Amino acid sequence: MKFYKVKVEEREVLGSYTLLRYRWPDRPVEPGQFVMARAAGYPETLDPFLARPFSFYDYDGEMASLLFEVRGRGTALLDLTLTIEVTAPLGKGFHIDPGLGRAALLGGGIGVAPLKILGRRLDTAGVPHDVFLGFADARSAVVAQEFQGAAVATMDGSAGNHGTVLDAAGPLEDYGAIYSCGPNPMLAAVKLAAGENSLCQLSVEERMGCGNGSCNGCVVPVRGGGYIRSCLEGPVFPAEVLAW
Amino acid sequence: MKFYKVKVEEREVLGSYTLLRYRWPDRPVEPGQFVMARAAGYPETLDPFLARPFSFYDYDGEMASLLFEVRGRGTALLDLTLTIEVTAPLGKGFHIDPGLGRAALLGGGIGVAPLKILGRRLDTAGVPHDVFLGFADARSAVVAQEFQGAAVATMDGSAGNHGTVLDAAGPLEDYGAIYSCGPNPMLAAVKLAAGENSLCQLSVEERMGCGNGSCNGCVVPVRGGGYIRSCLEGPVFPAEVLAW
Amino acid sequence: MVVREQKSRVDLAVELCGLTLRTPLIPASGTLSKEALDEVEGVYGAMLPKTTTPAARAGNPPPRVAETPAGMVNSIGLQNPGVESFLQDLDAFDLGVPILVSVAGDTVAEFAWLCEILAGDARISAVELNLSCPNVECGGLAFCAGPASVEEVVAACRSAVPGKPILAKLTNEGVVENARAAESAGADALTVINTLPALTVDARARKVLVKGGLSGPAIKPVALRAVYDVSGVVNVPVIGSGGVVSGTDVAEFMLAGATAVQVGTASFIRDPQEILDEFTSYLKDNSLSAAGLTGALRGVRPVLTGGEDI
Amino acid sequence: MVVREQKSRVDLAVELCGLTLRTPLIPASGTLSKEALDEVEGVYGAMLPKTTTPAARAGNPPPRVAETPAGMVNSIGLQNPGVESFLQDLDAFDLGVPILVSVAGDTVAEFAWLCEILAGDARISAVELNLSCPNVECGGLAFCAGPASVEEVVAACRSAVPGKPILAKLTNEGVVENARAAESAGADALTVINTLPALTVDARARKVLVKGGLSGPAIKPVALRAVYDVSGVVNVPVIGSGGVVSGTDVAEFMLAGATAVQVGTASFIRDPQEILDEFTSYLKDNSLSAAGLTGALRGVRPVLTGGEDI
Ligand SMILES: Cc1cc2nc3c(=O)[nH]c(=O)nc-3n(C[C@H](O)[C@H](O)[C@H](O)COP(=O)(O)OP(=O)(O)OC[C@H]3O[C@@H](n4cnc5c(N)ncnc54)[C@H](O)[C@@H]3O)c2cc1C
Ligand SMILES: Cc1cc2nc3c(=O)[nH]c(=O)nc-3n(C[C@H](O)[C@H](O)[C@H](O)COP(=O)(O)OP(=O)(O)OC[C@H]3O[C@@H](n4cnc5c(N)ncnc54)[C@H](O)[C@@H]3O)c2cc1C
Ligand SMILES: Cc1cc2nc3c(=O)[nH]c(=O)nc-3n(C[C@H](O)[C@H](O)[C@H](O)COP(=O)(O)O)c2cc1C
Ligand SMILES: Cc1cc2nc3c(=O)[nH]c(=O)nc-3n(C[C@H](O)[C@H](O)[C@H](O)COP(=O)(O)O)c2cc1C
Ligand code: FES
Ligand code: FES
Repeated sequence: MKFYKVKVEEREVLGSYTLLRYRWPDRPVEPGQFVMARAAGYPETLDPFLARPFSFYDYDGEMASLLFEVRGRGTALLDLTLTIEVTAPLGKGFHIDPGLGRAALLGGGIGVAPLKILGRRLDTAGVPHDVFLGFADARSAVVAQEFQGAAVATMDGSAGNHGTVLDAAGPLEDYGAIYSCGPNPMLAAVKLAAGENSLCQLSVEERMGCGNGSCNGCVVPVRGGGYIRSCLEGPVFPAEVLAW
Repeated sequence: MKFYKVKVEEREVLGSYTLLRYRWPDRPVEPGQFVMARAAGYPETLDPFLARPFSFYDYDGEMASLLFEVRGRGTALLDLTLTIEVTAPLGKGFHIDPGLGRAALLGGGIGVAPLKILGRRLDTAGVPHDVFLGFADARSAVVAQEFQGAAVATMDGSAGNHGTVLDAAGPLEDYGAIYSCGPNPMLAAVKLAAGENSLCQLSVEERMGCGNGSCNGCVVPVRGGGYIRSCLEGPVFPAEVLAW
Repeated sequence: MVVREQKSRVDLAVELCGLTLRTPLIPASGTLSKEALDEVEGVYGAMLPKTTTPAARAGNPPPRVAETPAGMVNSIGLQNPGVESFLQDLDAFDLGVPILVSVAGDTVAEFAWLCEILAGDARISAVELNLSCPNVECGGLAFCAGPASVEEVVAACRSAVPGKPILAKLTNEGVVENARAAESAGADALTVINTLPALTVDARARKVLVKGGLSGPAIKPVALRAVYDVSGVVNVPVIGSGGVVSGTDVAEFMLAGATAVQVGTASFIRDPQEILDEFTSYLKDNSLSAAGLTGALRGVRPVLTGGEDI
Repeated sequence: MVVREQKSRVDLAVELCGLTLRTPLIPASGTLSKEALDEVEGVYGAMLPKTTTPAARAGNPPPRVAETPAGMVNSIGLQNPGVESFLQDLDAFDLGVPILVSVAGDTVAEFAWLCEILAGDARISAVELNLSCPNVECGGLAFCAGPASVEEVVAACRSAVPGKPILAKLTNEGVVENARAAESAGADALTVINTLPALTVDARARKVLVKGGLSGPAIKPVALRAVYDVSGVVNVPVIGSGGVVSGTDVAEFMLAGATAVQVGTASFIRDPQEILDEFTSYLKDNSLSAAGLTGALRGVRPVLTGGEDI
């Protein structure tokens, strides 16, 4: 896998999350696509060993941005460094079809990340949409300020509605398209709530080895049996494909 | 092994070597003693894995300094960082005995490091001494400027005499004490040149695992057979102890 | 560009079982998909896709990968579409270098059957037998665990595919005995080693994370030792695998006795072209050719009084 | 101070073969010298000095240690002053916790002889048999390599030192079979594992650097797997060894089935007190006691469909 060393041009703390911007010229990015990223790679260090997957939060043709939450060692280091290593955009993103009518975007926790660039692209395509965001608490909900007009819920009730993102959203059947990203159990709940009538697309979260389809590490179970790679055939899948 | 995180207060480039100073209060340092040091340790990183041994270059009761040459990964990282991890002073240093008369100090390459603090302590003890330094070339010989009055030789003749440190020194038989640090083959040559009449002390260089006597990794062969640990019983040995 | 041109004067080619490899690098089976091939043009001296089995295999449920200090543990479970579908897709791996095909069966008969199928396929230059299947059970016992079963499988495959070289890929456990057995049964080369059986634990959740095979730089010293020991007792070429992450690592494996070297996990964390470039620089700096390296350290520093501490 | 006091409310004690260890940590044999003992007061639940042999051993010529990714390779060659001189110095290891003594012989008779000598020494709470001697040759064959020789040695030692628990320390190769053999021959506990056979190469000088045993975090996943597999098939306690470098690692080993955990190489790169502190915090954060951890992940995530990829 080819990594590019890029400078962190900007870093912004948004509650529990960090927003980080770097220059990424001339390569188109689909909403829902991701990069493998890390603070520094070989030969500087082998620790941490693997790069980590992050969705594009935004991209304006020049500056790309990632929104991330510090969980373990890889993200902790990412939070400190001035240069990072990233791959070219990877995976299949969200499919935008203006013919489907109004869209609902549902994000859970750090899963809100790809909804920013998705919302922008929907705007460009003239697709009306509502945004629903669920968080653990007020601190992680700070990022909601970046999503104008979004309905917010928190599990502890410290900001927005008390409850899950689905509580904030209400019934979903009337939306022509549903886009969601968040922890896998939340995605399963969204799939259920979406019913059969809309195009429901889910961006899944699995551990990755390579990010380019080589290791078969990042699979999700599919309807009809077996597994497919979320880094190459996903991370965004039509809900009906997934055996959840 | 206990490591102390210290700030690098000063860094100075001396030809091919780097001089680095950190605060080290209240613990006596013998000339010839060393520390295990590294750029950062666990939990920041496991790469490089082991700390590296470095002689004390100087210590004034408050600031300790190390002089080092970048060779591999560990020293390359040491050359970049703002904080380092060091142990307390380790090993047995040079024995100073004013009764022995005039002393010769012979340093080869980065092996000049412990001769600075040694020279200072000899001055304090009122022991007259001559300093002879050998280097590969003029660039590594830059550090000689820190040793006033030292005779210098370089292998390529680009600074000082052309030849080895022994060429610069001439006959050693008349010195009451001989102190030397450098590559092991040089130490063997010094031992030979020193003859039997003086107290000849050599600071040896062996790969180390622990630095505190625990691993038995750093041994040197001793006269009469077997091996002893250079980190605990050394790194300075009376020449006659070594089976070289 | 100028740099690359200078580098190309270094002789990177090696001979392996009558095949000429443009470079001694081979992708380790299971670590390079057809979708990622455009990233590696010019790097490898041969192609080696993921192990194929008689029928399609779904593989293990996720999580399948976990990071470890200087390595990773995987438990893919040999997910693959089966040999038929594999052969339909094989042209994708034609990058103008020899194609080696890795096979695994649950029984000796399956191994031999796979070899028969491949025997007539002119696109395939050699077959690698994945004899390291600790996850394949056979009559209640681990298959291919000892020299007897290694010998049996290799012999059966040897007659099933008489026209092509056979590479036997061995695990670390019992590697020297198994290498001898594979050689005597007719293996033309040995790939040494596969991943080490390993476990990762999620202490916070208090459960097993991934039980699988350890790969990456963490295992390099173990793989180097296996290559060194094996190449000292067999006469067939040895292909090194395990932990290569730099051009210096490639050199170390060849010095230890390898004729060619596989790059696996490293290709997830860096561009394999850089590994080749580093190796080329190493040869250049030391005025060496790739083929001249193999086994060059044998006998140097003969102070090996018996090995590891205990 | 306040923090340390709160931590002490966590129950760190474990039972091992009738001995009460104040903490589950034990220094791995060969990694803590008597000169370094003042650094570790209060950390360990038992003491375990370097392996002793019947006569003094000079050990291997340097270089004896080399760094590897997340680990190190050593080839000390069991340098030690011999059992007589060892026993004269043993009081240095009296830190108020049980003293375990590691022994190794070149023959079954030597092992038994060492055990007889130790049998009457009241300072010694248990004996660890270093059965992992890949450097010790015995009639041309590696000694202690298979279950038969493990059984023989353990049985001989069992009768030579009837009054003290015997711990059998095993290598990774064949660990499950050897564990069964050691248990059936009367071992009271098993230490799993020793270093992995490994090699380091100096590519610049084109020579072998150190041929020896790999230790450190690199081998942790391998050691965890061995502890998990062994503790699943034996009834005696298992002591984990291999790659522990943090309190979380200690927890992982205990979750995988270890009753106590040895700290070796890690003590070269950090203060073992920190490991104990982290482990204490882990227990506190999860409202657990040390003894309650052992084997707690067995059966959790039962999706282990057969293990590693190949
Ligand atoms: C397609 C995709 C897009 C993602 N986008 C974002 C994003 O935009 N922002 C964000 O903060 N996070 C995102 N994640 C999750 C992110 O990858 C993990 O939080 C991160 O890998 C954790 O690394 P760590 O070093 O902090 O944790 P550690 O626990 O140190 O990681 C150890 C290993 O486990 C893997 N891992 C651990 N937790 C996860 C997880 N939840 N998902 C996947 N791998 C994991 C790591 O990648 C690494 O290989 C995304 C994940 C996927 C699959
Ligand atoms: C007692 C003592 C005092 C020393 N004092 C100094 C000093 O004041 N200044 C200085 O520049 N150097 C000194 N050295 C040598 C210094 O320790 C090595 O240059 C350094 O360890 C190389 O590390 P690296 O990361 O650059 O090389 P790498 O090759 O990356 O090191 C890999 C491993 O090998 C060991 N190693 C490699 N070369 C040597 C060597 N020549 N000696 C010992 N270990 C080695 C390293 O410690 C490490 O464990 C001293 C050595 C000893 C034993
Ligand atoms: C994700 C993954 C999948 C693998 N799949 C296979 C496989 O299908 N067949 C095989 O023979 N080896 C397989 N291996 C083992 C590699 O081919 C290689 O032997 C091993 O990873 C050690 O080399 P490395 O450290 O360079 O990765 C796999 C390894 C990894 C990491
Ligand atoms: C320098 C060194 C010396 C060792 N000496 C011995 C020994 O004498 N006896 C023994 O049983 N194990 C010995 N070992 C193995 C350790 O006890 C331990 O089992 C192994 O290093 C794995 O644990 P670790 O990764 O925590 O170091 C030694 C290990 C090292 C690194
Ligand atoms: S992460 Fe390797 S195949 Fe998807
Ligand atoms: S470095 Fe470990 S004993 Fe000297």
